[in-house]
Amino acid sequence: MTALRKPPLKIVGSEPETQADENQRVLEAILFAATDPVDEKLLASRLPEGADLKEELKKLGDHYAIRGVNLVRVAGKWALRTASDLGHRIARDTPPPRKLSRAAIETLAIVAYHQPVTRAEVEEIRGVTISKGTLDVLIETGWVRLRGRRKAPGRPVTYGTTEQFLVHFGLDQVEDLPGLEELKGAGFLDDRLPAGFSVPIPNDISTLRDDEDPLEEGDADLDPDSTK
Amino acid sequence: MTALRKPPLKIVGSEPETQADENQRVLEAILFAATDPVDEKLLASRLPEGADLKEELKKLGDHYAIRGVNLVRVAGKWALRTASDLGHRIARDTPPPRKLSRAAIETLAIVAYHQPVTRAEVEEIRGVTISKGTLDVLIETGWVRLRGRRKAPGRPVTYGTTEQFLVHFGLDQVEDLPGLEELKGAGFLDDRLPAGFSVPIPNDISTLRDDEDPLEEGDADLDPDSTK
Amino acid sequence: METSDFELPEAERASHEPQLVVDVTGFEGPLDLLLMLARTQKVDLAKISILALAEQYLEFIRQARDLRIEVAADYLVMAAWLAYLKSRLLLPEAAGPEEPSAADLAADLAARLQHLEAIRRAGAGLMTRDKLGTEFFARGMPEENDPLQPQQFTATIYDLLSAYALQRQKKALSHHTVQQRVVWSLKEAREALERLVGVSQDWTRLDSFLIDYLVEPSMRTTVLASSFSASLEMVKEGHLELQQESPFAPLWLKRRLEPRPELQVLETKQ
Repeated sequence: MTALRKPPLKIVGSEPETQADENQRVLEAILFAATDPVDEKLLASRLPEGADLKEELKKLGDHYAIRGVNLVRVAGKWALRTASDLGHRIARDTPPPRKLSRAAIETLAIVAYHQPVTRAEVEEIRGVTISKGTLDVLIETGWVRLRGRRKAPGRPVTYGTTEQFLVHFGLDQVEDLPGLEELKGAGFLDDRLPAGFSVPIPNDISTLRDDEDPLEEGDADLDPDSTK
Repeated sequence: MTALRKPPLKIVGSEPETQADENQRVLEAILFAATDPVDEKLLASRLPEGADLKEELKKLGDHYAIRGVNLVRVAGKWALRTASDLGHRIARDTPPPRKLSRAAIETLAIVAYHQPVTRAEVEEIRGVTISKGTLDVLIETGWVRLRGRRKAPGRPVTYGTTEQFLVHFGLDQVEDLPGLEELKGAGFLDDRLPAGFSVPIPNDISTLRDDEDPLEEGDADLDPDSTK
Repeated sequence: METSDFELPEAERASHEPQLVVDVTGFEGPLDLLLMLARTQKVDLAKISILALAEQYLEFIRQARDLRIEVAADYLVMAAWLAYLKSRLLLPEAAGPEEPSAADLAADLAARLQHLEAIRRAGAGLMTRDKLGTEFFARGMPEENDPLQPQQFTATIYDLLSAYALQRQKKALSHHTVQQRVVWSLKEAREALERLVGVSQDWTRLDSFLIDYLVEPSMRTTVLASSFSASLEMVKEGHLELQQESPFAPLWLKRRLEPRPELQVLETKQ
């Protein structure tokens, strides 16, 4: 049917007879796709020589001023943003933040203290197996990340905590997690513990340890978030 | 909470006397703010009761059809995307996407056009055994997923495509796959149809077919996504 | 770009050379090689001469072997099959109702080649589509009012610390090993006991009943524990009598011929 066009995206709307002005189209496409506000130098470089960027931006601003998306200037650069009066109309009906399941919080705690740690090691420490879903949820929270792969048979993935973890739990650094004595002092641990019981000093530095290999290409996809 | 990061936005453009239609503004703001395609249920929930969503979307589509950003239908949902004729003018600083091997492209095509399909069926069509890596790569891209198990000796896993597959290739539904008519016309799509299926089209709906069983616990481990 | 990937560069390069191709490794299996050879006939695949194709293929394999190139087994299997097909195509068809005719076999092969070709075209069509992130783009900048924002999670540092302390403590104070052990389930033990007790009318030591199961030393504990529990259960139900002379002395078992309903009543009353 639309043999000329490359395999078409299903564009909705009547087949237009003419397109809008090319410079306007280019500018809005760039501003739409940009991940950050765009400076005028870059915008100018995408327009034909001699184009009046200021004039084009003003025209684009006028076009969008009445719409649900506006052209704005941020820090001397340009961006398209949703109109600020619509924020409440469009935002997600934020469901109350979800509480983590007990299994998830227990696993998170072990990852925090024992990182870098593999799934099998978490299970060893917990004394129970953990489901794949538990680690998935923790990665979804943004608090746990895949660090690397352990140099061991099966090359299991190692997990550690993220900066977001520190932010959420109000820690300056992961080493600030209380140690054995502090946990005892705060009443989290009692005195019946066997000799030799220890609590590791956590460490979340990004540098891989000697027994870790970097993640492989494609490992990023282990992260359920990255596949979006 | 966002007190810090919200400098007043300097909206550019002449002070408009009136705003565009409110429903249009809301719809475009939602579609703009959402990075992934939005389903009609969510869109409808943001419009006043009694609003004609189809009509509003058509109107929005008309508005955008001539612009550098278009309203498109992907995976049965709605999204704003830059006009594809402008791709080369936008060029974001993203690394070029990983190129698929010929084996992977062929396997992807077979999965897409023949889904749900087992590995043995892919091999039969290609006339060669496929390495485990080939399906892994496709699952890693997020385009192929494990659907279920075929009710047949050995209960082989069936594969199909994902919503991400549709989103990536800008397809509204698998029935829109290019060249589908040719395959259908040549009778290549109905050779493996179980009795009772008269419509030889690929099918990526999540509901299992009559000849499929659900995946079992532990099948997730077949998936390289699983964090062993 | 993907098209060139699809267009079989190796095969094309090869087909320009007078000395037929030798690089068998450039092909994705015999069907791929056949398809490349079929293209040299320059006709619609539907009208291809399977006989000519079989000859081309066999010639290709012969040359590869002359050059002492190792030809993978599946190529040889295809060669053998094509040699067979060729002979049948050349000979007058003997009327054998059980076997598909040579013409049918040839038609099947032609159909497979067409199918592969169609899938390749479809795959190439797919890859030349406009794609997200190359020809068209989604919104790049995250918006705080994204209606599809991911779920937020919550947990307190107190939750975290108590969860950690609790499970470490629990583990330290128990002698639980996670290591997978072979366990003799109660059900298995009971079935074995029922079977074995049925054989003997006399008092027998529990461990001698189980001797057959004790071959694996690591199983010893679990077999004993499960059998003991199962025997208690069976005593309770009145199928078995159990005796022990002193603590740690061997346990003696004997089948009870009549069930003891009165004991069951007593037990359930408790």
